[in-house]
Amino acid sequence: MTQDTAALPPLNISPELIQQHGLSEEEYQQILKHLGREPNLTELGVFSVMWSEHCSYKSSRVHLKRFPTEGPQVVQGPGENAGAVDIGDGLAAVFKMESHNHPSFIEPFQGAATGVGGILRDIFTMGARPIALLNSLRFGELDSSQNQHLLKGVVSGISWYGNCIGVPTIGGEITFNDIYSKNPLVNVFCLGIVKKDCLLRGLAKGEGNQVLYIGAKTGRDGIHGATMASGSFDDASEKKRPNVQVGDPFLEKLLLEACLEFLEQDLLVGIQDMGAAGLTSSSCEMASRSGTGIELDVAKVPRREPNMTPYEILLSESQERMLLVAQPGKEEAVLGVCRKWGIDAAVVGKVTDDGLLRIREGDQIVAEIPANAIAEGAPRYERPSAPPQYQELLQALNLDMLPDVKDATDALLQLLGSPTISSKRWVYRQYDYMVGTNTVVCPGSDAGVVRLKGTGKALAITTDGNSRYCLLHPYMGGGLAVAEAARNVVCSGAKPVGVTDCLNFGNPERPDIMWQFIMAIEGIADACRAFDVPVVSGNVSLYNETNGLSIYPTPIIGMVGLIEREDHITTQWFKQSGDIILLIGETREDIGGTEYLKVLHSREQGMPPWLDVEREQAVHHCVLTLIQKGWVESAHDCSEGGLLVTLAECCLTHPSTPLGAKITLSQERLRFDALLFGESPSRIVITIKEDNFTQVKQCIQDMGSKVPMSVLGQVTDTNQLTVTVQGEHSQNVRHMSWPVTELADRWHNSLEQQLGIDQSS
Amino acid sequence: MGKKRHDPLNIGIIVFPGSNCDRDCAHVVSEVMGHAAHLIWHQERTVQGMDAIILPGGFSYGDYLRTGSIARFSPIMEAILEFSNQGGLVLGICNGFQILLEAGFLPGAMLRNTDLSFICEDTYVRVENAATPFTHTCKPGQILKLPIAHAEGNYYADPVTLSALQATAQIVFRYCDKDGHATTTSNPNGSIDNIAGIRNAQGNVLGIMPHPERCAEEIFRNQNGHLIFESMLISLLGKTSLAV
Amino acid sequence: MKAKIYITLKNGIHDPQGRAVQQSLNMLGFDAVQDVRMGKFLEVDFQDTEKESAESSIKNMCQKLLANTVIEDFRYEIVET
Amino acid sequence: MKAKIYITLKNGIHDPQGRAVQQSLNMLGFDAVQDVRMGKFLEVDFQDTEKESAESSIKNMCQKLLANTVIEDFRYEIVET
Ligand SMILES: Nc1ncnc2c1ncn2[C@@H]1O[C@H](COP(=O)(O)OP(=O)(O)O)[C@@H](O)[C@H]1O
Ligand SMILES: [Mg+2]
Repeated sequence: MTQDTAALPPLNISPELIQQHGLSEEEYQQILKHLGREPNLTELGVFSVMWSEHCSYKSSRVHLKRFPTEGPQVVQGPGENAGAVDIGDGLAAVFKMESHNHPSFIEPFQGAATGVGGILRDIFTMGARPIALLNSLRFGELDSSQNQHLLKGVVSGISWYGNCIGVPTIGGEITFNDIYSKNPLVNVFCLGIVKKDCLLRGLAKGEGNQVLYIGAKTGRDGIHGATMASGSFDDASEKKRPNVQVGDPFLEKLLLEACLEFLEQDLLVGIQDMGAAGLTSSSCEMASRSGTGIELDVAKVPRREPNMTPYEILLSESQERMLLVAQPGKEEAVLGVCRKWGIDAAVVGKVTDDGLLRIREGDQIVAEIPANAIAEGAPRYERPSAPPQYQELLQALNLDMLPDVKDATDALLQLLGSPTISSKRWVYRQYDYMVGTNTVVCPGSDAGVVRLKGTGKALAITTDGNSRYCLLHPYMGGGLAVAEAARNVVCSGAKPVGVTDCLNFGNPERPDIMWQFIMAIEGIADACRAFDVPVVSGNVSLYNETNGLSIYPTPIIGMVGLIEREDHITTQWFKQSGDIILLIGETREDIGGTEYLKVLHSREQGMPPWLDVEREQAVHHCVLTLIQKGWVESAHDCSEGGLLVTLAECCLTHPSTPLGAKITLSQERLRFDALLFGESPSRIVITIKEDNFTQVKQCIQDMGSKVPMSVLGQVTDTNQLTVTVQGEHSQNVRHMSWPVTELADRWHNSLEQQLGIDQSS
Repeated sequence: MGKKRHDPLNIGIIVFPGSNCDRDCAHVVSEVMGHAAHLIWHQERTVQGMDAIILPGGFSYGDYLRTGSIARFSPIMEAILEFSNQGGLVLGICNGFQILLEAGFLPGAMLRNTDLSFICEDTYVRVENAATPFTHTCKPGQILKLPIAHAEGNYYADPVTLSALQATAQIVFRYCDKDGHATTTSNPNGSIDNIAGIRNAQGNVLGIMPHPERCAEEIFRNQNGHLIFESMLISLLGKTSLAV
Repeated sequence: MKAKIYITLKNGIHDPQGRAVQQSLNMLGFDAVQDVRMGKFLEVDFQDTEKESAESSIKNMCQKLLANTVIEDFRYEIVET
Repeated sequence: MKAKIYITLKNGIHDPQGRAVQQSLNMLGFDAVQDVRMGKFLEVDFQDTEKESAESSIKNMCQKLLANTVIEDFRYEIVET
């Protein structure tokens, strides 16, 4: 173990250099303890990236423990490249979500594209063939050309990468709010399928096993700002290099096929993609998970540029690269597969038993660090947290001071035209959502649905999150995100089986942000527990702030649901005239934090809707039961925009023949706007055939009082959505009516109009 | 060489680096149509034993230079040329069509869609020639709903070539509206003369931009694509049964 | 040696990309812009000693692969490095 | 007047397109090819009388729209027609 440390000439480590590497003085002291000596520059670089927030989860780790991560279906929980759940038939669904926020702000096209590339690698390194992508996006309002530019760039980047590699993008969500103008969010979700007992993991087991590098050659992409700052380092490099990584979906497609071929031929002990912190993190994590060491020779790493130093090679974030471990004797076969697919590959090192990450450059040792000191040994912080002063102010909303809606006819049109609610067709038309011939519910319904060929089953997948709710009440917001995701999955005919999350927050060194973070996690954890769905993977993105302004707390939930039989697959649009429209659930006075309040009153205030998890669960159980009995023609949940927006969407989203509806609501003690546009959770609008009404009613009654049901009206084949509201006093009746074509026109075209795109085609 | 009617046909599906509809086509050929699908790596030099060849959609070589431009030099292309010269059926879908253009099996070239973006959506096409091995189970003028998914499907041919295509019924599909009118607004990508698919002069090679393999099963609530596979397979069975 | 290769759409072929760029330039206030044509620009580094053989091989590359002569024209310059 | 604009990826930025073209040129037997970088070439026609103001407006166009200066460099020539 006591290698020739003369080969590791200590550097004169100045406090500035430590600071440039983003390490605190205290962290530096820990490094000294781990090493028993001063690090050299390369080692300092390794610690710097590995102990960064992004790689080490140092501020979040202790809190993530709150998530329920177990369940009979869990095949792989958090800690690997992705999580996996059992979906029967010997198969596992492997999925994860990841953020690429900052790179997408710097260069929207490439930033978003490489985000897609990164999450795909997480899935196929597990041996799974990716079959679905989704994305959650947040931008500032579209009245700014900068925000338009960001949206267009991000969407075309996602489109380019996903289409080219041939994995369908089957859904997602987009919300607009100026808080994201200087810090857009790009979260990408991917799901793949693998035979349960063939799951690959990021392990570096077995002393003497070979370590191979495959994929793109290493360049100086994305090397930490620290490199640039260090004077002694700039000499070799030319001008200041842009920190932008360029994606290569074609190469990734080759990597994907090659990896699945390794699996088929059983060539690997372990595999890990090189994401953030590239070669360093992949090797440390593999060794640390397996309790082994890894020795690498950077001179053997395929390189794109001349004169790269070990520091640069170790820290490069060039895309489309992986690290493999194979038994001696199998490396030739691995190299053979790579040759077939035209991929660069090289044996770069071996697994050792000394627990060290040892880096050589030829004969010279250039770094030597205990692998688990860098990975497991990373600092963990329980940062101070406190609710902000402004929280009460945010939550205060005096409804008596808020005029009730006067012109509901116009209000509905305004809401349907809000880009957060309006159709996202302009976006998903640019995504190949059909490649793979599994997509049986395309974008445009509550969740995307992919069938599982040969099993008769399908998966419903959605991503959801409402950051305004989270701002107003982070705990409730976290729970509501889970509830909405589960509701969307249930509306498609599925039972929720697993969750992944992407937690986008501001600066964790601020107690108010830390408080938001902790509360949101608790909300998510409690809701997941209540719905009995485990969290199997996830991602944390902190420091989403610009000029001291943090984004709203934005946890995004990715939920996967299992559809037992293809004939349970349900979509949101009305199917035929004459069907009875039912509301499962109950409308309360939930106006705080709604889209209505924002669009019509320019306020983002109040208490968000209250989530009663038991009620929510009962509603899910009810709707799923009715679907499985074959009684449900359509199901659509109430979310942003409330009941009236939901009904309008049911009328107009039919892919070929929009239908009308005749609705009667009773106002009871509710405000008019709360009745129409309030966002009470736990509500689902379903339609059933008239003939089934008695049975359905009976079935719901049998479920007990936890599931309120009311008859809203009937589907018609007219071009009218008519709503009659009965007031508390019978003489107090209001009629409203809209031509469906007018609603459809507003909903379909609003996004393109705001982007200034001519829709003549 | 005689084949009995119930013998499964052998359909070769070429896998170029970056093909991504290869497995989708194989699924339709084998699981839906009940014949044998063979994935053939582009480095192979023979298509012996195949009854027909499909060039599937995708992004061969990332389409980094021009769609189909690099794939056309794959070793397998010579074998396919020979196969088609002998009258073998060759179906190019989307990127497969683009490769057939670059390789000179079919005339013309593809430009970027006029709105410059990738478009994934259902389109309607009118069957202009129902007397080809790929369309004979369709009625002349039948309107099919078929999805497209491409960024470069804006077909171009110079005026001389175009009139030749028109004159010899080589235009097999035109984009149209629901009612069968080939209008500018029903043309999704700016293709000249609303062209969505063409055949070669001999009639044994078809290039088509929409994806019939994406709508050949009941679960998609649209089985129009089935007609194209069915036509192709029936003509092969007819031919072989004649030979018996 | 280095070759600089310019590939442009043939005259008379509609260039949607060029048109889109022109429109957005006009929209940004560059009113004087009347037409934009968009093409590709490739820089090819290669080892060749004689200019003549270099010429013929570059021409060959263009015709075979780099340009689609149904719709594109090409032009090149060879620079000795 | 006419401007010819050349847009290329900045040095050190990975160019997958160029790499794919290089590999296929090699495959086609052009072994001498060692590197290919792929860029854009634009021809902009515009009405402007003075070369100087033309210069500044072309530069402006490049920075504002034509080049993505985060990853691309540009170069231009102005030709009087
Ligand atoms: N970024 C996106 N990418 C793909 N599809 C999207 C995107 N944003 C929204 N969609 C699709 O548009 C539809 C409506 O989205 P949304 O209003 O968020 O649905 P819900 O409220 O039911 O979650 C969904 O089918 C969704 O998948
Ligand atoms: Mg929904």
